[in-house]
Amino acid sequence: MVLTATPVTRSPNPLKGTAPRRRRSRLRVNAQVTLALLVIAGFVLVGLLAPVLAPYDPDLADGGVKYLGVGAPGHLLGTDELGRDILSRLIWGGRTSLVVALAASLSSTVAGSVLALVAGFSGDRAAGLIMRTVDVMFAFPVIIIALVLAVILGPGTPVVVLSIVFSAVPYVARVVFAEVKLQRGREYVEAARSLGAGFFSILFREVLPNVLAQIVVYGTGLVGGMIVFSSSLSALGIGVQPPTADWGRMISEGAKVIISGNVYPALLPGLVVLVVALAFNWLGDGLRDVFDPRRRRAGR
Amino acid sequence: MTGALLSVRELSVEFGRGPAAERVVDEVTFDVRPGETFAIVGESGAGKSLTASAILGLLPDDAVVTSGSISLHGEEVLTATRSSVTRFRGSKIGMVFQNPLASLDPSFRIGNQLKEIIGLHRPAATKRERHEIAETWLRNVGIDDAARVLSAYPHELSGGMRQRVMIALASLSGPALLIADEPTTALDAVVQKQILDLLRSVSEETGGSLLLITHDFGVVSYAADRVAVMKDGRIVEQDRRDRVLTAPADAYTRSLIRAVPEIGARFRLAERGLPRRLGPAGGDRSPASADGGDGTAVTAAGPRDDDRDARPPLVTLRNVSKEFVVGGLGTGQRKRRFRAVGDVSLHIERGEVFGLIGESGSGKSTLSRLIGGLLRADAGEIVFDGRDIARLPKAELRRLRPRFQFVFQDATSSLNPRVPVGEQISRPLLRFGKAASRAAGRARAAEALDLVGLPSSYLHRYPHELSGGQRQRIGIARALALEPDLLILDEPTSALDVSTQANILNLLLDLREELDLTYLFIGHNLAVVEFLCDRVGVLEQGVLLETFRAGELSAAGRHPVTRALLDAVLPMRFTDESGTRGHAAAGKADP
Amino acid sequence: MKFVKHARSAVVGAVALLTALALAACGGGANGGTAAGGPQGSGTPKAGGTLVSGLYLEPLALDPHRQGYWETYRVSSNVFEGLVKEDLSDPKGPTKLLPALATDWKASDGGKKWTFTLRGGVKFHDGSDFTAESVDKNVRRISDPAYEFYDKTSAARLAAWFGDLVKGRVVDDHTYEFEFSKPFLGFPRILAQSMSTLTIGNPATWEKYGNDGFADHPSGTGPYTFVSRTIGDRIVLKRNPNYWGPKPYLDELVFRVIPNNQTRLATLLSGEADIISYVQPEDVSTLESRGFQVPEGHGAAFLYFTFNFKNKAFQDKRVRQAVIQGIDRDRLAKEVYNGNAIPLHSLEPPGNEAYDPDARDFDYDPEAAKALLKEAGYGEGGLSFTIVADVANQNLAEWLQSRLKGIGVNVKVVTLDRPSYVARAFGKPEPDDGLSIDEYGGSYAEWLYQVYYTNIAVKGLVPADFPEITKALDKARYATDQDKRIELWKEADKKAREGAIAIPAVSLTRYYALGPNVRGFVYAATNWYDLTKVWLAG
Amino acid sequence: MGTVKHILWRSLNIVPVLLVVSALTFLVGRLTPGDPIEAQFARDHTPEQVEAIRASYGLTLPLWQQYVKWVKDLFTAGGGMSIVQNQPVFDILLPNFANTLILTAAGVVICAVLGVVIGVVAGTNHRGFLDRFAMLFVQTGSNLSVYWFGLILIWIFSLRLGWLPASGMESRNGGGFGDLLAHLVLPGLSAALISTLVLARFTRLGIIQESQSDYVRTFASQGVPRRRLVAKHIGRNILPAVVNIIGLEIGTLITGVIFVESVFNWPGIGTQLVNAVNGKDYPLIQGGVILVALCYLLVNLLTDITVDALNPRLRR
Repeated sequence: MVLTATPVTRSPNPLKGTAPRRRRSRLRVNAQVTLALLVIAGFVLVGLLAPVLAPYDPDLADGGVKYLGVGAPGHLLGTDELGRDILSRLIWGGRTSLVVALAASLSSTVAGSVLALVAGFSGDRAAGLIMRTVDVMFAFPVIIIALVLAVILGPGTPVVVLSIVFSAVPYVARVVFAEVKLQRGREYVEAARSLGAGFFSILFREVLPNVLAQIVVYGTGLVGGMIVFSSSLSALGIGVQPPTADWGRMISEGAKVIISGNVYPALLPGLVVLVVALAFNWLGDGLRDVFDPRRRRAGR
Repeated sequence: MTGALLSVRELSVEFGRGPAAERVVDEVTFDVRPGETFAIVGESGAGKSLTASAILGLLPDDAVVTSGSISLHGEEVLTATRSSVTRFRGSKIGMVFQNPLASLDPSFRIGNQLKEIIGLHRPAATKRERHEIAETWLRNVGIDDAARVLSAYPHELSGGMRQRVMIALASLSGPALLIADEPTTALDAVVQKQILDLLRSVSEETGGSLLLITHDFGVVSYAADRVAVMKDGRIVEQDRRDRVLTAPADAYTRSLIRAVPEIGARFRLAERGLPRRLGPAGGDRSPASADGGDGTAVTAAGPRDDDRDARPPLVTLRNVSKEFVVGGLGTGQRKRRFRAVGDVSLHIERGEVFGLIGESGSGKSTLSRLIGGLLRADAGEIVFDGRDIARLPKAELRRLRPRFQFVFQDATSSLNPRVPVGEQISRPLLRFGKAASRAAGRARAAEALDLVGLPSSYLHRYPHELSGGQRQRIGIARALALEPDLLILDEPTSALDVSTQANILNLLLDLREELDLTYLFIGHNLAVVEFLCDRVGVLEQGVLLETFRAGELSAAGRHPVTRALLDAVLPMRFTDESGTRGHAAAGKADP
Repeated sequence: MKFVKHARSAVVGAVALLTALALAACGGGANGGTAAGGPQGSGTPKAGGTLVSGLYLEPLALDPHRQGYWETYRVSSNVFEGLVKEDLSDPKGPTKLLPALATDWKASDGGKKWTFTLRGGVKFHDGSDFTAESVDKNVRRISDPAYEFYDKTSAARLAAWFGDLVKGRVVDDHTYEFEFSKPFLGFPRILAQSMSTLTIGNPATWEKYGNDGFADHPSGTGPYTFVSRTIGDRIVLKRNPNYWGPKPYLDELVFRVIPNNQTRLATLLSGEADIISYVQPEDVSTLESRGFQVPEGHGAAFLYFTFNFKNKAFQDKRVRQAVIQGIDRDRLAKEVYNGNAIPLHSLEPPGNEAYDPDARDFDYDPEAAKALLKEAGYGEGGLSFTIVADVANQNLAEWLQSRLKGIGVNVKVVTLDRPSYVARAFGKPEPDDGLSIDEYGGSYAEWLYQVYYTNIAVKGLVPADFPEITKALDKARYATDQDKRIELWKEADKKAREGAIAIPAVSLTRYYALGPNVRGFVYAATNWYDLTKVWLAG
Repeated sequence: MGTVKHILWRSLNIVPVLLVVSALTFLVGRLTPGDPIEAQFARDHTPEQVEAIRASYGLTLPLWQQYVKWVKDLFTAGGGMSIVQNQPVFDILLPNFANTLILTAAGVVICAVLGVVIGVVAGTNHRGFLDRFAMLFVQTGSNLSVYWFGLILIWIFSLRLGWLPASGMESRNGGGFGDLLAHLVLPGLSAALISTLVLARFTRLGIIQESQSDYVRTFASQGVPRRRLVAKHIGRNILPAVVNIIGLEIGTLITGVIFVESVFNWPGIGTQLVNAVNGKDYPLIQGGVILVALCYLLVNLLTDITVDALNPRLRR
């Protein structure tokens, strides 16, 4: 799981000796964010326009043309083990994968954050209780959850989302909890209390804005891992159901033929996921800087 | 200059590069002569710390020396490669930093850290030699049970102790120059004096010079031989201490000096029929309300016996105690309880300014939080306007909150960094129905800002866009907007520069008269407390030692603790021993 | 027909369970002649060495009467033997029956009585003698509730064929007699099967360790003796020095369990294993290109699709026939299995004694299919259902899905892990489930009876609604004339085809892969192999 | 003295969590459709017989009694009888679990070494080329599918190069420790992948933040060379954090090693659990989850204790 860094404030760093270094300008930050956004938007758009863009029906199996390599005539990115056009499947796959990944990331981030916030502000007892619960979730093998969910709900997208959420929530909770504990000590919280703010008002109107940056960074960091994780689930037959094109499933199905020497079917979706994931990571890091108005030099 | 130990010439430091670059040290030039104590005084942002860091090549990674030269013993430092700078470090220049709590490595025993440095400067020394050196140095800095301290971890020592260790650490290599960057700011008044004495004696012992960076003229007058006053990266004035203090040539210096509160100042003003105000009243305060403080103030100034007797006290504490429990259940710590406030009884009259003073950890903040209903007392009663808030149910207490409001010590952290100030002021208003709509809330917020002399345009700003003083004003405005009867001021100025402090104090005095407020003022600087308060209570280890009228501060029969506090105040003009000491030092420095 | 009902429920159980668990057993290739399927490699056999075999799933208990999975039997057949065995040196089939623990057998009383002459001088692995008494204890273990070590589980598993056993009788030390309430001419071949049959275990063992304990100390008369087993990892056997038959070449057999297809393949490729089961069709070329052997041949099993008769649509024969005609099995063999499979039209698979290469049900004809659907009231896109499949058959399911689009049928695919699949396909199907994919078969003609009741009827077909088929089956099952028997089964198969009650699909022609130095392996025309003749070249 | 009591106290905290986990596992098993007895025996047993078998597994008792019985079995009867394998659960699981632990251990070692090295290199070159490169590497790695990664490793190192074995933990002709190590490399790597990167991130961050702390400035101002600052002071100060992360990651490794096991056919508990869930083998599932959970919690406990021990503030 991807844990992301907390912002590093600028201040004397003797490790640098006297060598001065350029400092990261707002401009570059925004450039980064826009770039990331462009990439993501691009994929979303492609997903939306799939019917128009995809050269083939993504599910159309043509046993005549299995395992065509990249650049094969008629199949720009080749074909998979059923002779389906990989490019088309990639294009269509974005639909499911992005939805799944975003839904999962969003819900687990929200759930985890709420848990952490409440835990952080409801006294040692309650906090202990909540964090023990988190422990339980940690201690419980995700795979079991997934398999069981699959049995209960029948395999498919909901299972994927749910099990991902279940696996991610404790991590989010742990990270945010750490952040919240920092905030808890800050005087503005006490000030809010002295101004008669209630429990939830403090939580969501005072503290939340201060940990939001962290949450966003972490949440965006999850996206890539989510898709990857969904691929692992597909490998166990409890992922997104066939024939729906889905990057995760493409990876796991492609993996079934790597040893046989056909690397593309797994490699290509893998790369796509990578790009999307990186885009989200950048977005997160960028957003943190944008979010946090105080990111100016300290010391002096 | 010949004879100069350290000479800095046209030193300029900038943050960033190109057009975005920001000049923070601007062509600073000064000399530090052998054996003298040279002080750079200035307010935050004046660039004094950066100047010091530049000397040791410890600038932040995005700060650049753009021009000028720094030479030690005539040897250029700036052009020196990293290795030679590190050679200067420690051996020729030692540095003591502002925050003793963080300046020692928390993970190693003191002994270990000292010995490491010793080993660095005397590679030849054997284990036990190093041990001895360490021990002797700890004694040099006035630590008697050296053995214990050597085997102690930093967190097991008091701030003062740590600062002593820091000094030992910085000077055991007998550096020619000892730089002390705000060495006493983080310390209690009483300790402050000892540390300054120590710094001087140490530098005298090693025959080195002392470069003192401070914002406090008290410190300057007490310890410095020569002074340079910095403002916005430039040195506006530098000369021998006495000259600068007695006959400041520069207006800014003058204003700074006048801004320093002094014991008895209020009465001297009163005698001269002047309003009880510090420095050039106003400062960054809008003229509109500035003059609000004159004529009326004269009469209003000082304790107001007449109406105090008329009305019953606003707050009455009877045998209030508070105990804290640390650790226990799941926290992984063994359960410990200690007494923060013990059996305190006092009352605060309506319209008076009641001061609480005591060293850090004396329980004054706890007491204020008890009175402010942020903490619940374990025992005793706290009667606010006839109702015992120690027993009041949560809901009722909340309804009562608007009537007693807090102004916290650190305006920076007591304002929510991610919420526009307008929002922060109007939220409580809406919460308590003091404003019907968001619009109404904003209007009220604007008024509040006006009260503290800030334009309503500030409503949309974020805390980090404001200066320290402005933030504290916001803090006050936020509290006032709720129209409280009691304002609990928890060291509202201790984090501020002198001039800003003066402005805030003035503002508080004005507001009290305009709005007939009652203050509970917590402070550790007796001068400030004495200047502002009608009555003063002295706390130590949670016990209220005595309370007395401001006028009776120096009266005979004061509790020793109070005396100690009084003693700790570093006066601007030379009085008795500190003065002679100062002279002696200065004299020695002069050729 | 009380016993039939009992027998059926039992058969249903036994086979459903096995189908459930046996992922795949491949057969097919009617003409997989000796050339292709015969002994691999040549040269003079060399004794010694360890052979590592990569199994694709964890065998069940090593207990002669509790077997499940062919993979189990591929291990246990080296430890246990039956009275009769199939000729595993025959890649063509149908396999001949050979004497094993029995040297001779004959039927009497119209096939109700079977008398076996037992081999002398055979010893169990613990040195005790194999006698009629041992056989009797085996029989009683699975049929006589009075016996102290009567084993419910085993009894239930074997009830499929021993359901109407009246009694077994020790005639003398080396003669044993079975008596059935109905004629059972298929008995000897059933005895030569792997599961739901009476392979002989050492009674001393279960008398010592109990019925549940047996599997931890498996003991029989076979060419190899049990050494150790680590569940999830490996089973180790070593040569039985005093085996009654020809001595096997290999000193030691190691069966490693490697469920992941890619890993199993890699293990063979990297030389860590000498033989693996269940080769993926797309890997054949890879293997051969690197000098590995992928014998061509066929077992006695095949893939077939069964209808969910609880789904109203499929109670209409026209619909079932339409679906059959909508699937091009030749193309299926080519596209999904890279041509390593032969299309089938009959429920009696290759290697089965009643297999008929020329049998045809309905040929591929999308137009006719559309017409039939319209006739049955389903226009273009009018019919839609779900294909339920085991994850292992996902590709196949997806292929069907894309093909059936061709005749205007909308198909949803659901792939499940094995037990969930069984639970749904055999137990409680969803209302719009249409087809489920199974893979099974046997060399015995009775297989048809078995598949009818356990894989088709269990999915909602009411035998009473198909009187001809049901009658024909009973006629064959209880035939009294040995010469007519096969004919009757073929007849029954014909009836079944006409009824369009299931879709025979393909039979795979590649199943095992061998390391370059493995010799003497035969891809026998049944569902397991004989390792006693296998040896490793230098 | 105090610390001992404190440790005991911490250990006690495990109990409730374990109880909840066990209860959860138990319910999860019971509440999922599909009944192992049905699945196994329904078709060759009469309803009465099935009931009898159910009873023999104690599945006819009321839920809470079943739970109690099971908890008892955990201590007395080796976790109860596996329904599919017909053997005591722990007899089946423990050998495999041992293997899982071996693999985990390897993962931890790799994770600790690689993670710290990458982190230090990146952190000490903050905003430098190496830093950016390392971080890109980290981000990339964090988004690889372990399943996929593992197969690629096999493909390259076992098949193309033939350096390392592709599967299992023992060569055909046995072979001692070295053999085991050889078998550990690839699975260890893929198991450790994510954790390594997490650790790298933290180490880097720790170094960056610590190197800006006052005490570092102090020692720098005394001319302590940079290497030494990192090695001694910063190192010692981020040690607790690093240990903590490693501890947490061990947990993640144990609970997450399943895919790796399936790819490398490592005879660990993962495969067993998957089979168990597939076979609805309650006792096996429950036993497995309890083992994993217990182990996870113990690791956490040890981590906490170690971290405290490393933190002078919490001493004496």
